[in-house]
Amino acid sequence: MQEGRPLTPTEVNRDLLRPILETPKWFWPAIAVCGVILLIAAVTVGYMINRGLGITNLNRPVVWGFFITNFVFWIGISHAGVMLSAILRLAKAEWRRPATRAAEVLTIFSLMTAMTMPIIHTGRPWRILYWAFPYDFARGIWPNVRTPLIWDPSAILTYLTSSTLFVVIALVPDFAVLRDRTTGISHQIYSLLSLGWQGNPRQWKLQVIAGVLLSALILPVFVSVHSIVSWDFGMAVAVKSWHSTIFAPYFVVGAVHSGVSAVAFVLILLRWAYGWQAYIRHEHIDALGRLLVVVATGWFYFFVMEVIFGIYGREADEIAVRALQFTIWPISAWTFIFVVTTYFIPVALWLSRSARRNLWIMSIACISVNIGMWLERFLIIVPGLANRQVFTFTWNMYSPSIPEIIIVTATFALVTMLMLLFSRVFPLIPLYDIKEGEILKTEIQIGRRVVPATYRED
Amino acid sequence: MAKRPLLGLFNNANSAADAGDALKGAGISENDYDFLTDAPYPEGAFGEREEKHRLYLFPFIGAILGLTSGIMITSMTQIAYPMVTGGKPILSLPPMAVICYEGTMLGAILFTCLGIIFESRLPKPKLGLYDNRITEGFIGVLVNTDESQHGQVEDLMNRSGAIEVKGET
Amino acid sequence: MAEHSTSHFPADTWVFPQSNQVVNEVMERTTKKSKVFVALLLISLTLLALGIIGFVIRLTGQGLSDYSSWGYYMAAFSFVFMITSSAPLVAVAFRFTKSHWRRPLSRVSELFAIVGVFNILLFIPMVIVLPSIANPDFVPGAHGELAARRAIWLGSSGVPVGAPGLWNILSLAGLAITSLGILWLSLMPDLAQSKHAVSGFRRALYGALSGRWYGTKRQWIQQKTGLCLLGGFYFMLVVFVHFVIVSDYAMSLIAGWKDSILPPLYTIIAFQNTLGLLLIILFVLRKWGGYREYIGMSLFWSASKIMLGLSLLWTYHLFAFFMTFWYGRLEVESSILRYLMFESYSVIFWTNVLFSFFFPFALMVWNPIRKTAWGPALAGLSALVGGFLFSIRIFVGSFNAGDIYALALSKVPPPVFPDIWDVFMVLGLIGVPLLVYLISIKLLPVMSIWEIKEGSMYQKMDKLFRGEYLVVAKPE
Amino acid sequence: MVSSRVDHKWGMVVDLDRCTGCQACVVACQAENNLPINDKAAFLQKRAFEWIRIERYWEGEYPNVKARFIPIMCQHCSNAPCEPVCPVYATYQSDEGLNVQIYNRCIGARYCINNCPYQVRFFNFWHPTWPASFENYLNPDVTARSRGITEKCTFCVQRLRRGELKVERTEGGRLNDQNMAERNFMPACSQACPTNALTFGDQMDKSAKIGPYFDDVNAHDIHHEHDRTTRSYLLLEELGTKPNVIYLKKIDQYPLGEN
Repeated sequence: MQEGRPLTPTEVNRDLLRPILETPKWFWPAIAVCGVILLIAAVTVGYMINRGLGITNLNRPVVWGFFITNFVFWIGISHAGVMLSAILRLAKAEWRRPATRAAEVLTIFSLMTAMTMPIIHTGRPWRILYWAFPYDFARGIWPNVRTPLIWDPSAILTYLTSSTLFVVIALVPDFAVLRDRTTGISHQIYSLLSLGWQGNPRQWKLQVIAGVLLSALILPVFVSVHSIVSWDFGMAVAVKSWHSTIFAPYFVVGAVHSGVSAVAFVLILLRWAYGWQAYIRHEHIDALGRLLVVVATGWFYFFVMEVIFGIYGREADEIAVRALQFTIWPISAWTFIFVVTTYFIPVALWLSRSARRNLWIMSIACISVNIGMWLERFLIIVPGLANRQVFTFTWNMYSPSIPEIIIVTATFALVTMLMLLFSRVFPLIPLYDIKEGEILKTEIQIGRRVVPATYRED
Repeated sequence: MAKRPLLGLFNNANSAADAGDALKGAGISENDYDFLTDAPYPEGAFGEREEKHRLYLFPFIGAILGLTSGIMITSMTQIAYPMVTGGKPILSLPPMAVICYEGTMLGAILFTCLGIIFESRLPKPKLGLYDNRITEGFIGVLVNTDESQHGQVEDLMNRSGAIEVKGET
Repeated sequence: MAEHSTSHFPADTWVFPQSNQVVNEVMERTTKKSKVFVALLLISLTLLALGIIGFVIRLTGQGLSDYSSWGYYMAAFSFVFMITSSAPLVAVAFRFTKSHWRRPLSRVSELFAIVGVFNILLFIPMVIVLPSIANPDFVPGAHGELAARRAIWLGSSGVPVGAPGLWNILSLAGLAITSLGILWLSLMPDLAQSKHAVSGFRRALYGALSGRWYGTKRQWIQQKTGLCLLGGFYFMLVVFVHFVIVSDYAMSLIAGWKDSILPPLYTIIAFQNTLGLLLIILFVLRKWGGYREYIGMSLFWSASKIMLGLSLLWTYHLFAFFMTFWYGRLEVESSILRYLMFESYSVIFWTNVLFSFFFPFALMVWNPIRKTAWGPALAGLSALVGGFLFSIRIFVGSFNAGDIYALALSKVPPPVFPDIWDVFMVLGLIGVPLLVYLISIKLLPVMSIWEIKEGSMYQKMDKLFRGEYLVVAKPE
Repeated sequence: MVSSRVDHKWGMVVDLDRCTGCQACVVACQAENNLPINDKAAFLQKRAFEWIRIERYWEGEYPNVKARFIPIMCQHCSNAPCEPVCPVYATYQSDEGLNVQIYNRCIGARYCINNCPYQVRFFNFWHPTWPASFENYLNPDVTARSRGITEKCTFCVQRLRRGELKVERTEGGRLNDQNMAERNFMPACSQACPTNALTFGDQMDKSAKIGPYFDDVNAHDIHHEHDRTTRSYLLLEELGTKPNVIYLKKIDQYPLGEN
């Protein structure tokens, strides 16, 4: 008894290409809404660049605030893509099929969004050219490779390039499908993109190998990216609560946690928006939920380690930071919300099968995880800075200003808009992957029970 | 005599595979016919020959190139303007290691992608004989033989259940 | 083209034993006397004897009051403990993921539960040896002295009751009990159906253990849920105990060492070593134990990928630790780096990295080698050596790091080399689990009969068009 | 950097026994280095500029209390945590032992501010402004920093440079305690200090007053602190930042509780 009815290739083409071949009527309004938000944000950024960072509420000692928090958050989301497509590909999990591309595309766009954050956060954004790129030949001064702020661009650009290529390579066969379904100018564009794909055994074999090989190659990059982001904090000796050896794996697991939840939510949205009930089925969301229980628990382990060894040292200044995080109002309230929304609420829900198969509950759980993870980054960055160590004259708290809130909100609109535009021109679910799944599907009869099975090439 | 292509369309994989066997029986070399599908059928599903490739070389070459460029850019930028920061050595290896690592991976991945394109013989400037129905689940058997054999090939395919056989128009 | 699929896979990649043969075959192999086995038994006994000699002499010599002379004992114990404690997890983990290739492996790993019981005995000396957390000769206002050394035991007023010794023993006992529970649950069906195939005390034993197992649907469901729950609980317990042991017996014995990544690092190398050991055992069983048609090549193939992953993961955690300390350059950090990595224990450290990362990686990165049986086993061996060196570096280092109640490591202590009695004790500590394990695989079936049968129910080779492929079913 | 020059390694000794917390150094620093006026708004925004600040601590319980003062300026660490984290080399260790900030390189990523344990780096959130009447009081030797960059104490490097040009180039001597004192080549804070609590000098100059203290600190590191013959100590010494500013402990004739 396979879940979901068998699908003919014609159906697959018709359903999955629908958003491309005919535009849904809610599409342009949605784009317009995002556009307006982005416009407001753009104006705010312009004003900020013109007047200076004074219009934020950053102060001394809290010189890193909402922007950096948001940067870490989006980098975190970007870890969904590889986590799903690569690991599940390597694990040959059948249920990956509809999820992979959406995840990878989310990776790309959230990475792009994340990169804007540190740029507008700098005091002189127009000067960042010689930050990330070795260009300043005139004075012979190149970027300082000793700083995490240079490791960041190198890792993020590597990750962005590789995941983009990952998606593009996997898109070629789907371009061929579009080439055969379109006419006129778009036909020419798609046939150009499809590179004259025929679909002979050799091409398919390499396509399949490419999936596995690239996954294996991107995995180490994906781990390195968030580790390096965590080292932006871990390398700082002056901020006691940041200088912790566990930060790298702690951040990576957290990123996977928030990222996979985000993907699950995006899948639910797609299913609802494009009517892909036959493709994104309950079993997929269910499997994601089960995976998330493991990821969340791993994350919780690292979180506990980080806190325990924070107080392990029994150093007054570090204890002070922990006290601020856990006992002093209002930060303590935020910490409570963060722990509950990141771990206890979602995991409690994910433990029950019926909850995992209820899309509403799943959406709530996934959103709650991401609220929590956003707070986590904020609660790592700001209290560490606010509660300056020994010099009591420089203690101070921080709360965001209106411009900061506007800009942070706009990043969500940006990602949404990019995803929508992508879905308008490229299929968000890999057609050939679904078709392959249909070909390999089979069943094993055991007594009266028919168990779903699949053919495996290995 | 010039070889010209002939495309047979089948609506199920078995008959396509039959056609393949028939062609092999008729003594047409395996390099002269090909199965066009809309999805990766498991290898050998049509009893076709196993495709050889050297894709695994590419990542290694790329990795080596990436590593060298990483080492060069990190060491040279530090030597070019030796400024002491935080009492760290001018050539601080651990930070260099991070960037060299990224360089290595980037090189490996770039070359892999090139390798995939190259090994799957893409891009093809001209698509050649093709049929849109292939991306709708039909299976095309593309034969490339002397025109003299076309008649024979055509009825071989028809006998193994081709719903249409067409040549270049 | 049936030979197609076999063309690029060796014939014994997947093996599906005959369900009706399994019981007899396994029992026949379990009861049969083999020279290899006797030889191993003798070796383990000699090792045990040496160990006892070494232990007695150390006990009468330095005694238990001076903890620093027990460094090598602790190192060897930690090595044995980290492997045997995480061994049952392998079975648990792959039952969770419903991987079919795990089936021959699960019992081999679960049997380590019996070894786990003896860990408690071996651990008792360490509990006595460990210096108290509170500084015995503490004078208020003394320069750079702490009232109590840093430890995870933070009571509201001083140190909680019984910490750490009592709690460590309790957690080890918890581990042993839980893993025995897992073993028993998974043994029940096998013993019930194989008690008629054996005679003598084995039959009595099987009868007693299998209890009232008839294999009703209800019993199967209960057994599966039980395994699931115990497994989950055991997993959390293992991670916690690793954290306790490594922070009590390593981190808090080096003044000023605050390193939150050490527990994960320890747990990961433990998993890597366990998998390595299991692969070696499976290799032996396959080659000399007569289980060739039970242990397919696909097992080694899949396991070696995980081996590769774990090796990379360990190196990554190690680098994260090193990077933070190197960049931070606090006084204490740089001295700890110099002590454990680059000066005192530099040779051991580099060898450790060589064996824990480079060799396994260099082997496992090649797909052709992953598809062999010897490759993964070799990688496993190298991982074991690496893990042993890791234990020596961390625990011997911590047991000889000078004043443990100081604020920070003021100077880098010299390395400590083992004397002959240390060597004896180490050998003995390796002999004990070996002996216990050998006995237990003679007593109990080393293959999980019911899982093997289940496996051949859900997998088969089948034709699709012209090719023949593996068909895998994943029941909910 | 100027070549063919006498080698220097600047340093300062702060005698807490002499400091009265009068804040003269703070004012002098503000005037010398073109710091924007710390008006009410600046303090309310928590964005005041104090290249040198006097930290005041209360010891004991009211009414039986004593005020303690510590002047804190950039410690010009030899292993400065702020330096390696700058992506554009905008701050580095000069060969005179100064921790220098290159204003026109700085992009304002503010990592250095986070990573300074002494909190002596300041970010220009706004473009600095002065009342019209102040325009002519600005020091022509010191650039006014634009918005969006980080700034900090320079040990009044402009005065040191002038001193080098005068004494070492034109008169061919060596810049030392004496001619610094006579011709005001020392930092403004130590010049302004009425009790001479801030002594500035050259560690490479054997005759310098600060010499013995630095020798003492160099001879006995943090683990042998109690072997030190002088009252010297370093701020947050356990961080291993190797500051070039030495503090001298206060000698309390009448400790609390005894009277």
